[in-house]
Amino acid sequence: MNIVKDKKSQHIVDYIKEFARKNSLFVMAYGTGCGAIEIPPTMTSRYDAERFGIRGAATPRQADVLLITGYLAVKTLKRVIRVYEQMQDPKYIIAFGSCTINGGMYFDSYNTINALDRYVPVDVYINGCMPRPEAVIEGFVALQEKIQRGDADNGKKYQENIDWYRENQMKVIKNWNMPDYNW
Amino acid sequence: MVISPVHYIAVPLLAAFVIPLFAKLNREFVRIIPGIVLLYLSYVSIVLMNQVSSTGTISEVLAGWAPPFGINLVFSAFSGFLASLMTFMGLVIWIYSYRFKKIDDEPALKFYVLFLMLITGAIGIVLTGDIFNLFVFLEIVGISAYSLTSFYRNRDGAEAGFKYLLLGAFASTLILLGIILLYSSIGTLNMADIAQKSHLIPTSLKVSIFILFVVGFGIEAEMFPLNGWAPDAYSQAPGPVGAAFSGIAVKAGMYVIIRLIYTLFDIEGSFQFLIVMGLITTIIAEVSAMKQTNLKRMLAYSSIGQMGIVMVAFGIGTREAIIAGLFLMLNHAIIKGLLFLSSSYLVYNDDNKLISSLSGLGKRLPLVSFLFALGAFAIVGLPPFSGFWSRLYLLLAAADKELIYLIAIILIIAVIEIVYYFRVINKLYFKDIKVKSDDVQKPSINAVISMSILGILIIAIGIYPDLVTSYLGNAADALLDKAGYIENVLVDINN
Amino acid sequence: MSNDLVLENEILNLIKSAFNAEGNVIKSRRVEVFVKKDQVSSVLLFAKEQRGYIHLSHSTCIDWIEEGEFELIYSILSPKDKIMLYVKTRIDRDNPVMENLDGIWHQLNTYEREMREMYGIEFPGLIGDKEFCLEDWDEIPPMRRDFDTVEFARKTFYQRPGREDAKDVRKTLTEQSGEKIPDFATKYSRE
Amino acid sequence: MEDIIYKILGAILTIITAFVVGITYGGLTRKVIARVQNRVGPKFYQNFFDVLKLLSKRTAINHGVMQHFAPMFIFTSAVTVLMFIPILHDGLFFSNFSFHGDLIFLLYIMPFGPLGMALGAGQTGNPNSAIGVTRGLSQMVGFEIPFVLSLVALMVQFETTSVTEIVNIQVESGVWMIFSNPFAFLAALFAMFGMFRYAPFDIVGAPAELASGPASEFGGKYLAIMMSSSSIFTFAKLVLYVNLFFGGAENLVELLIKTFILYMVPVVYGLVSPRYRTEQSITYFWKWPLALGVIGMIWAII
Amino acid sequence: MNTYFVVLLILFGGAIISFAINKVSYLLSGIVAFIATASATVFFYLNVDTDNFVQFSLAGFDFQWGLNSLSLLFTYIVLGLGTLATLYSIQYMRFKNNLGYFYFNFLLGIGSMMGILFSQDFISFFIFWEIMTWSSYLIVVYNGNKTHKIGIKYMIFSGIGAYAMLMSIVMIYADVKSFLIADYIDYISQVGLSGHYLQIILLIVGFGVKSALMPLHVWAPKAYANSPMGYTSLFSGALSKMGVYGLSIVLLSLLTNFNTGENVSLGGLFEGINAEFIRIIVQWLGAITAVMGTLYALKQNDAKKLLAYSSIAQLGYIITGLAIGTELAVMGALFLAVLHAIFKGALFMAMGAVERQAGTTDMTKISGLVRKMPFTFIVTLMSIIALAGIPPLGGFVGKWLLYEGMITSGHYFLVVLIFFSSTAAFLYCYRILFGIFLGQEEKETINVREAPISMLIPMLLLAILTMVFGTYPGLLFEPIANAMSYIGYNDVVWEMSTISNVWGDKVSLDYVSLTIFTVFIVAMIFLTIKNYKGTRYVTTKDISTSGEMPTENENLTFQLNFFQPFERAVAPLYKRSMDKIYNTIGESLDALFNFVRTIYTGNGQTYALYVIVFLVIMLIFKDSIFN
Repeated sequence: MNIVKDKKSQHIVDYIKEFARKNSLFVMAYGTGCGAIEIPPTMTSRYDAERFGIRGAATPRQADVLLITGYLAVKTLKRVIRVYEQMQDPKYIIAFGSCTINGGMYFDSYNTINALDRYVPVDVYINGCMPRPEAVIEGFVALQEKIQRGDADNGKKYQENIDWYRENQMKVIKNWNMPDYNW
Repeated sequence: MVISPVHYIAVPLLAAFVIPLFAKLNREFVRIIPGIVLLYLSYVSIVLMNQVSSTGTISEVLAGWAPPFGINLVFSAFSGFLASLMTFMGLVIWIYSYRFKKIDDEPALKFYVLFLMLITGAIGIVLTGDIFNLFVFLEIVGISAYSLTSFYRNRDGAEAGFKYLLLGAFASTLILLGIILLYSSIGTLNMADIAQKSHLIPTSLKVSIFILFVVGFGIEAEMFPLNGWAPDAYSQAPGPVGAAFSGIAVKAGMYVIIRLIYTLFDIEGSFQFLIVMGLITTIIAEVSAMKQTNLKRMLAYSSIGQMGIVMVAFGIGTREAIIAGLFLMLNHAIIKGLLFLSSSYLVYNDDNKLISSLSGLGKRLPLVSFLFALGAFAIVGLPPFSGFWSRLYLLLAAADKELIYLIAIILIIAVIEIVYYFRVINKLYFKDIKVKSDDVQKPSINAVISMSILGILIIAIGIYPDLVTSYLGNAADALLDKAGYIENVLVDINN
Repeated sequence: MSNDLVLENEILNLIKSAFNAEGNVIKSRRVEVFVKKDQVSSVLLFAKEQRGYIHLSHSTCIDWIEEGEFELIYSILSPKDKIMLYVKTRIDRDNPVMENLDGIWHQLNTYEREMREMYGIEFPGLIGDKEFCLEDWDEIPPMRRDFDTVEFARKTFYQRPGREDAKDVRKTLTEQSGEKIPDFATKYSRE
Repeated sequence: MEDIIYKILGAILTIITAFVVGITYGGLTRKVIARVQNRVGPKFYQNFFDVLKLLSKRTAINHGVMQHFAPMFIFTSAVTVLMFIPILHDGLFFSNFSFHGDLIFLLYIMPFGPLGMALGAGQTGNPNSAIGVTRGLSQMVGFEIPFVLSLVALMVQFETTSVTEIVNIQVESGVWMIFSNPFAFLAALFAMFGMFRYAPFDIVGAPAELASGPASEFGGKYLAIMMSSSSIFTFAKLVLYVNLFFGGAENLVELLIKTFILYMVPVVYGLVSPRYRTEQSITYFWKWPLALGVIGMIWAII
Repeated sequence: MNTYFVVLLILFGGAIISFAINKVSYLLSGIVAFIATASATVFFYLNVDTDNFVQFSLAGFDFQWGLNSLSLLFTYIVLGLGTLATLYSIQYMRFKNNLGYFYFNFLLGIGSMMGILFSQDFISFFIFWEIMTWSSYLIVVYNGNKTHKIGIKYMIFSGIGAYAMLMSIVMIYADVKSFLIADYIDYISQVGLSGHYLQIILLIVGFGVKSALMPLHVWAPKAYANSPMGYTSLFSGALSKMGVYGLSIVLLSLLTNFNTGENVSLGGLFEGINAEFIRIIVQWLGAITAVMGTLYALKQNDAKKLLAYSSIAQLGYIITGLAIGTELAVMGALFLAVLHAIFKGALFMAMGAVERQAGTTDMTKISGLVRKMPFTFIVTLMSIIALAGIPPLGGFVGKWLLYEGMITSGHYFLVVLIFFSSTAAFLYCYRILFGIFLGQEEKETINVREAPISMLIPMLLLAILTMVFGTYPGLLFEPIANAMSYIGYNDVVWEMSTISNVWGDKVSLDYVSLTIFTVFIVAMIFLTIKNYKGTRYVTTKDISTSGEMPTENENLTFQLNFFQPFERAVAPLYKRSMDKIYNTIGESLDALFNFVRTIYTGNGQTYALYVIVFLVIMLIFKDSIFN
């Protein structure tokens, strides 16, 4: 967060684009685990995330941010990957709670992945079990700053490093019957 | 040899009795002689019809006694037309029945004798000018018809024949009674003479005599409550016989009723009576036809219905209506003839003659089915087939007299006809085939020829009705010309 | 047995006498009966139809690996008597087949599917997808005690550096205190 | 020649105005909703960011050619409606082609966009889209009845079907339609609730029920164009209403005031309403609005 | 030789030749049919002459054949659509049986329609009418088996209609002593309508059956849906227009122009009927037909049946327009009549292509054909837009004229009814596009290919025509204005691409088309350039389904109960259907008939008793019978 890019080096069009992106985050909340319960207070009148241009999106096609709220079982990971791949570039992931970082209390479970960023690129981790709405909003603000800096481009990164991600994903998901997307 | 109307009666009657003799020489003569006779009669018809259209009614005295005492034959444009029609139908039916499998060999002799007698009787009825003679001819028709009905000698045939006989006997009795009453009141049996003198009879007696005659001949003419014999007879008789009944015998009965009303008696209300009876007949018959499962019975009821419409036409009584009535009779003869002839191949091997057994026969018997369908199209009155014109004439005649209800009823009946005829057509063509190809009887070549003649005639008249309308006009004039008839018979011969 | 347990004893004795089963009153409003595998349906039906135990509270399975048996528990509740009745039965661990009872309570279907997936118990005629919670599972059923969860997790899932101490809690405990791992099997066994 | 240039310039100016106003209204609506819910809410220009962001999306998902065409259909429809409505009474720039079309034409060009959209939605193959479309079409049949009744009343009353003429007559006589025939106006107002699809008539998008309905599979630039088109469309409809019932507008300020007040009616009504089921929403229009429409028409005929 | 005879000779001769040639080659039969219609068309339009009347006499009646400007308008429909439909049928019918039979009846149908249009007298009109009826019946039952009930129904209703017409014709003859239509019009204009209402009502019934007017429409949906599609396009497009042709003569020549306005009563059952009343009845029947046709159309799952009901609805508009009878409404109705022939012809052809390629048109079974059959889709899309009446395609012009005609003449509630129907039409319009072409691509239709070129050409031609007439309706206004001069509207003003009403309001279609196409193209260019790089083309299985992956076997298509909420909303309107009423009538008639036939007991004694009873009754009542 300390690294501030020289804004003058950015092209003005890019600057406007990123400013718009930053101020308009459509969130696809992937409500797994316990974290989903933290979203309603974040969005409603007490914390009102809409102040920051954050609003819910109904489908991955319209979404910018994939909000993963908690642990992921192998089964749900598969869906997350699919949803993520259905989103349109540029796209961001905010991972939510300890479980997404290192497995949290489910570190030795037979069916829960431990580190989300091995499977999909995560832009912002929000620590905590569970993080409060304030933390969530802080996470969003962090993401906005990252966007404004121009280094929130994990969609592209995912695309470039798809082999590595695929390898990891397929290690967990044994029966790989995901449809192929022509990238 | 001078051709005269006598040939109509003499030749077939003679032939009928000669056939058994020739049969001893060669069995084939049994089949050939009627053909020769009918061909000859057709020739006679053509000659006489030409003669009639040029010179007018031909009246012929038999046995030298002049009318009103002797027996005479009247070949007017009207009676001549019917006689020619009967001859023609006879010829067609002969062609058809030649080597018809079901009446072949042993019974063939019987069949042709009876058939010739039927024709003789029917033509006699039409041509004769003497009412007792007419009764005699009616008996000839009756006897041959009873026998032909029970031709197959099975149980149902015998029953049908018996019904026919029973009602026929009623008819004979009533007619004879009528003749006796008539003779006792005015002392003449010659029809022209009766026509001349009928005003001398007291009205009440005249009406009673008329009623006796109407009921008697109404049985032959399939008038409503008197036609119980018809469905059975049509369905049990051999195929050609059905055609002969509807084309020949029934026409004779109808002829007499027309004669009675138009020429013989001058009774008020008889025309209306004919209309009402015709309507009742036709409505009940068509409704019954709709509910039949037996093809032949359906055709029989349809035949009754057609005769009802003919009655209606003659009941209207204008020239146009008579033309329509005659046209209807002509159409009924050829179309119903075609339907009967073709249907007997359609239900050849089915003793119950069920409509449901026709499923898909259109594939197995394409030509016969096609001709049947043609007949059905024509009889429900679809243009461009002949049935349309006759119905149109009738409707125009009715409209002329502002009988709107009549038009409506006739057209409603036409819709009913559509329902039951098209049901059969659907069965024939648009259902899955049920019948095996071995089970059907392919028509013989002569049957095809005879049916095709009728079929071509239907189309030809349909496309160009002027083929027949001039004859019909003459016939209608002749029928309406009562004075001319009397004059022809009584005055011309006397001179 | 105090007088407070009249209803408990009544149902216990009824089942005992009717089905020739063992059982005891655990405490107030808790009764357990041990029945044979083929008697389970009769006992459940009896309790449901005759004694008003109309509510299926829960059903689960315990892996008695030492005895080579699975114990299936059907917890049913009578709202009238306010007694929870545990109907317990044991089936062979090597041939884990149990009668499908979801005809009695439809909600048993869910529990049976879970047991099928987690313990590998077969319920002939059970309707429902083979996959219940897991997808593409090709190991031994994960809830069986011979399945080494920690090992599996370590093998399969990437462990983020910094959690190297992640170990089996029991092993950690033993290492620190020197105690023996408590033998729960023996402790809570019926015998 | 000058005419054509003026026309083209005017058309472009109209579109830009409509776009800006429509988008701003969208933002203001969000703000109002937020304030009613005791929130701070987004900035009133938030929707500009949304459109800009959606436009700057790098990828676009395409299920087939109809999906590609759908936003164009809706854009075309919106712009065409706009072109054939006189935005300002007697305006040099803002009357566009309004002399070349009339109310019936507008009635028929209006479904052009939604139907094109529906085709695109159908192409995507998403069942939610199809369900949303069927709901939308059904609802359209519902609210068109009172709407048409009220329009017919209008046409009868003024003996013209041209919007320009209607405005002129109102301006000349000084009596707005809303006063001369309040019943017809009320019927049209009810129809407007359905037209703008705020609660309780938000059965098409139906958040949390149908994903986002027909737009489920649309994202990025497609969604951007759809959003801006529907903003233009909203503005066009509002202007139409103002023209028909409020005597048009002499200048932009008057127009904005009138349209905004009108626009807030369905928005505020929606704030206090839950969502109808489809058939309820259809039959809703066939009760009081229909009756009002009939009364309005009889009023007009008399 | 005369033009009319030659045209009919070519068509009927072609019918017989193609029937005979079927034995040689199945393709040849169709080619002969096409050549016959095409050559008849070419010959006809080379020699067309509206003032040429042929008179001849047959069976004692005077016949007159000729061409008036109204029938000339309808010849465009018949011959144009006929030629295209035969061309289409060559490939469409290729793998079917009994092609000789099919083409025989096909050409007979075209020929008889031309005959109807040539007929200037009622009797040849009726003859050709009946030929048309039974030839179309024979095609309705062409598919065999299940169609026979449909065929019977069709034939019964056609029979009722035709015989009502015949009844009227003979009554006219009794009055006028001439079958000439012109004579009758003269006669009516001289003596007025009083006493002739029954004739006119019967004529309306007769034509109403063919044009599927409300209580007489029940034959239409199934008959349309079950004929081979090549013919249905003609059936719905041209054959039903014969009813419209007749109605336009009756309603406009007879009822409108000579409407005396006085309240002349027919007396008796028809007390209080006058011309205005009949027209109002027909207007409302037309409007109700439109509404009910639409409501039933959107319930259908079979595209063909849907289109059949839609045809009924469209004919409802046309009839309403004719019955209203103001210049604009009539113009709109005739415009719609031509347009309906074009777009419904194209639609039925497109459905035929789908049926041929995919095996069925049941929308619950197929979907997502747009990638497989793009041209068919384009045709369907354009025709549907025309059908829905959305600018800039042709249907809009017709609807606009119709509405303006109605509003300016004060039929306000009719406008609302018609508008309701036309808005509800969007529902089924979308249904048919979605049901067949859009939505999920299904496994069953994976091997479907585009239809052969000879089927596409007629469809595309028709689709292009809708577009041309949408921008330049003046091309069609010219013959329509001529036609309207025949039915009493002189000096109809029209412009090439502007439509205007009597209040002076107008729509400039060139501006409309210009705006729409400009904006569309600009938007398309913008979006295409913007999206050129980043677009990902995905299959229809790749949709956002909450992350779940639909497998090959999963059916995500939404097809059944498509408009269920709407159906629920309008449920009271579905409660009573004419079908049910007719069934009740049929059943009670059946019972009655069963009762009547028991008169024939089959017992000899009973029959003898009948004779005696009859004799006795006659003798007793002889005085009252023969007074």
